[in-house]
Amino acid sequence: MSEHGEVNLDELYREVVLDHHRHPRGRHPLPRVDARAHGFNPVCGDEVELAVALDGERIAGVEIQGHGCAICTASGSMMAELVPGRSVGEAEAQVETFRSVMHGGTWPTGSDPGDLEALEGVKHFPVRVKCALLPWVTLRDALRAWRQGHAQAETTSEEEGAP
Amino acid sequence: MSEHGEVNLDELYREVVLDHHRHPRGRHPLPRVDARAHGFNPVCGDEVELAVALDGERIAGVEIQGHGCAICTASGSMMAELVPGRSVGEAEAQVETFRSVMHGGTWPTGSDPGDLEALEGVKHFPVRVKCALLPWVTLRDALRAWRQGHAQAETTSEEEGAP
Amino acid sequence: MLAPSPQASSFDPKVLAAHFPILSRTVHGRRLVYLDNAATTQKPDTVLAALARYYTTLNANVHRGVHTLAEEATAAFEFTRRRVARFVGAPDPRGVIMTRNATEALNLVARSWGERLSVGDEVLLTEMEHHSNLVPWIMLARQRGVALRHVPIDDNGRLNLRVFAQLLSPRTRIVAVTAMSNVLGTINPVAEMAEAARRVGAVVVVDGAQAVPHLQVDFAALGCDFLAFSAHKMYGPTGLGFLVGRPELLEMMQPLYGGGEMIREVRLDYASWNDIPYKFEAGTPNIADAVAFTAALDLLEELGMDAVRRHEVELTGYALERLASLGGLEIHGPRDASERGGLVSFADPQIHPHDLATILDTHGVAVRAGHHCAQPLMRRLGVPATARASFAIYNHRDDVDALVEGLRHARAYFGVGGAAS
Amino acid sequence: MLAPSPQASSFDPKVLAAHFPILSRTVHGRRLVYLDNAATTQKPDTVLAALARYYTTLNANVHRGVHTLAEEATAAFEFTRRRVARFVGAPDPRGVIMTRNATEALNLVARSWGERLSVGDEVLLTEMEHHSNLVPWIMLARQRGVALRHVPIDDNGRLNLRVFAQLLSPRTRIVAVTAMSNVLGTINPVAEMAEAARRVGAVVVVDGAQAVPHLQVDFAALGCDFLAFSAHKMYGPTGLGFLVGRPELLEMMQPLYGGGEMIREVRLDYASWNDIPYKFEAGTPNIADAVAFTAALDLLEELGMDAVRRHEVELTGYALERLASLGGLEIHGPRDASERGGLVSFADPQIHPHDLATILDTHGVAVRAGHHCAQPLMRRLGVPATARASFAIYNHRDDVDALVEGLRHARAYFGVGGAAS
Ligand SMILES: Cc1ncc(COP(=O)(O)O)c(C=O)c1O
Ligand SMILES: Cc1ncc(COP(=O)(O)O)c(C=O)c1O
Repeated sequence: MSEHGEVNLDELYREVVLDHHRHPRGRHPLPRVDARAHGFNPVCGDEVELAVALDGERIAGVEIQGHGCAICTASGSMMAELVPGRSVGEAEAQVETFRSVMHGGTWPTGSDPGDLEALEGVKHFPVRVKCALLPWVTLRDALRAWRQGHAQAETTSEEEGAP
Repeated sequence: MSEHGEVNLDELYREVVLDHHRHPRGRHPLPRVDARAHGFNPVCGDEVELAVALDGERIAGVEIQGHGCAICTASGSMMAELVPGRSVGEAEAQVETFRSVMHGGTWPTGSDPGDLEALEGVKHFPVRVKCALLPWVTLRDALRAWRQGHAQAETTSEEEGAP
Repeated sequence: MLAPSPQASSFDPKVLAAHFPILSRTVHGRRLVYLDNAATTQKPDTVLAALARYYTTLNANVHRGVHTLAEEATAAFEFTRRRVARFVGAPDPRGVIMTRNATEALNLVARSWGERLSVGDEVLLTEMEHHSNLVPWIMLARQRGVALRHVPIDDNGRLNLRVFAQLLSPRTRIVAVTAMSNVLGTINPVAEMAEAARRVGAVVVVDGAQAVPHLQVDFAALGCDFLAFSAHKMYGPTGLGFLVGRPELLEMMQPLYGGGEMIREVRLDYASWNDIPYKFEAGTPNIADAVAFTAALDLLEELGMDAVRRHEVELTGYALERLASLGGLEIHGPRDASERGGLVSFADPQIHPHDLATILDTHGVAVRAGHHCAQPLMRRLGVPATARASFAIYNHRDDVDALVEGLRHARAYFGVGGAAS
Repeated sequence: MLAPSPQASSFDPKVLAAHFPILSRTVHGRRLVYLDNAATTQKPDTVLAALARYYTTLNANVHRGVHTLAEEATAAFEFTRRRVARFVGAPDPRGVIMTRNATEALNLVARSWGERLSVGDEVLLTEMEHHSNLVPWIMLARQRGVALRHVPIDDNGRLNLRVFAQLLSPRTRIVAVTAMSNVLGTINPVAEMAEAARRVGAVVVVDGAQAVPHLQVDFAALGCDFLAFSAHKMYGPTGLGFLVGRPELLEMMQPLYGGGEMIREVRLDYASWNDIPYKFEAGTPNIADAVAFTAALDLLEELGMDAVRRHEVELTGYALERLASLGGLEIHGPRDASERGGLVSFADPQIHPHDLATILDTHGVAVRAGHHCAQPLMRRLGVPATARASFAIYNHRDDVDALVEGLRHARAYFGVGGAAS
């Protein structure tokens, strides 16, 4: 959006994104919760309640509630599809990869971003980047809290344009 | 000085003014002191130590010490010459007259400003007006304190351009 | 000069718009339709010229210099103080303190007047306050054990004055209320509230950040003790705000900041304060922006605040009507444009305000989406955020039409059907 | 662009002067010779253009908006923070807090870090501090019963470092010192002092108001904890200052002001804070002036602070020489130009500085006369006031000559004979 010319809204709201937004995955309560985090974007009011069930070092399931814009909702929904089955380390790596893509990077060769690829266009809308990232940084913080023996973490999506 | 053209320094530093500055009157200690005030101009550091001897309602003598610029010194010196012999009420009236002249007024017809007339040019140098007024407002405050039964007052010359 | 005649009964916003250079820029290839005026307004060419004139002809530090530039800069700076006093009907310019913004003005009162409060005392606020009129009091409550009370709002976004009357008591030491809500648009009956507050001996603080730019506000007539507002929301530069206070109260208050300008005498371990307003203005002030701000006041005085208000009521009425015609939008605040300031907060139950704002932006339409620094009010309204369109003197019906057109597009995009075409 | 080449080893002040529009004005029919730069500097056309550009192309409120203008304004505003960090060698831009001026920056530290101090603790200052680095500590002493100590100066206007070492003790919790005196010109050995202070566990606060505009100041290399300075003294706009702090310390500190921007979550009776630096920046900041300030930094970086310093040493040396040649003037501060910043305070024993300044003004020469916000130092020097000529990048020898010529005239006028012709 920094260029003053026309922008393509379809880059932001790809069909896959709108579909996740309309039918978000991961809304079902988990039978057991091992880690939790609450994510909040004070700028726009997006809120994410995240619960993670673990099977040893492996993520068994993710539940995501809260309310947010289409980008935030879709990103959380994609996460609920993508991370179950991965190890905690793999999930953390995926958070970092997605972050770097949102901040202008590209997907590493060989990586399989799945539906998340459809969010790549968000990087051209800097103020929306934190919407896409909120579920993911909340996941990172839930896992970090779990590693440290806490059951709950508080997350705030980074301030846009922070120094 | 507000006009951007040439100004005439001689309007500010009239010969009479420079003479008072070089040979200030009123420096001799008074035999008896009935009222005192300390005047201070925090902007430029001018300081006036004023002592007044009264003979009933009449000013018997004035002593003025301290340090200040030429304008302040001359103004105090003129005061030491002008006020002895006047009643407290007359002296207070003279303070007000001088104030109004400095703020753009003129001497009332029939008034006898004495050497003070030579300070009239100061009004064209707004930032110097408070230098000329400092001894006088200090006198006013000394007399006011005396009326109220105090022996000592503290004065600050008005901030230039104050609202 | 911008208006057809002094105190004209109406003005042409399109003619005015031509004097706001930024309005001729495009955004994503579209004409900029700036509807985020409650956040900050745009600046007329006269303000920009005044800024440039200050820096190219009289820039100097104020109050301390003997030389010509210092004298001229001081005179211009103090002239602004008198102009501001006149603009808001404050009888004494010594009661006008220059701050960075309305927020600093409110904090100054909360901290400095707040020193007089202690456990058992109450501060009465409302549910519709901006964070800037909530957080300073929350800080005070933490520091001094003061209790906070809040006047609730009704479902039309108006203060419940019956409850206000009940909450007022001799324990109420301060009533702090916004004259106009930045979310609901509600114009509060501040004069009436101030009168009731005075009867219990409370000090009245008015947040005028939204009201002063858009309504005739008369400090003396309001009967309040303190009034805070920001220049940048009224066509002036950023970095300048005002606390207008009753001089008797300001004289009783301690300064928060020490330094140059605010002192009378300083020794290594002792300092005494200058007179008001200077004792609250430590260090070099924002001289240039203060001087340039007079050009914004000129503009508002020339148009006349009555005409400004009429224009905004008219435009808000039109916006309410057009938005209602879309069908299915939630519109917050009083229904009647004459009861509200020139802004409309709305939400589409099926499109998040954030998405709305992004889509509108691609149409060149700038609106705000979020909590508008009023998180407690969002909670009260039961929404995470709203979208807000807010108007200024240069907005016209075309801008509202662009907004509505953008909203239609957003709905089509998200596959949301409206009631109307 | 203004300098012959990037990081040029020297520059032509007359070429620079052409870029400062105000310098072409006249005062009382004479060319303006502006020698009051320590009070505030003049602004180059590039800063004025940047200001105008901001307001005519990207003005919007920052951090809260989704629309294009808000995004662009936020990016420009945050860019300034990074530029300032780089300019003063602060490794982390999160440690750069925007304030109104240096005074506010110093008060922020005194109030907020000062909350950790109590009876028995000491704050170590010096006899040459500006009121802005004295009064905040006097206020702290009153509030918390902290004791103030002062490093004395010797007769050459230098700090007595032996006494400094003696005054330092485990009770010393804060050392607050100016990097350059605004009266004496003395450049203090801040890095050395900071090292000694750190050994006793004291926090080091540096008043950089005079040093940052004229010397290469490297926050990390100084080893201090806080550094304060003002944009308006370094060719930038009024209304903008900076507190640069070590992020670890800033994170431990409480904000002074509450409101928009500085919060994370607000409920009616609860609030939590945003991250640094935002938690210290309540309300709408001075966006335009912050954005425009980068043009001033561009200028200084282009010239190179080494060249700036060399120019000022050269000019100060010339001024000291010419003033000495007049005979009979009292000149304060270190004798050697290389030990001092670009300013000279002087007094004629027979002409009050106030009268000198008025006469110089009629020659178009702007100098400051007074206590320079350093009343305790005036007392230490045993003078009621001094006259001060202070230099900037656009001053040249002709300006010094005009000063000397004016002084000659003043003496003739007052009938004071000098030793030289
Ligand atoms: C009602 C209200 N109060 C206070 C403020 C704070 O204004 P500022 O950010 O200029 O301090 C605002 C604007 O954001 C507002 O709308
Ligand atoms: C040494 C010193 N410290 C602090 C200040 C205060 O700067 P400001 O007035 O910009 O806050 C000044 C300038 O007046 C100064 O010279």
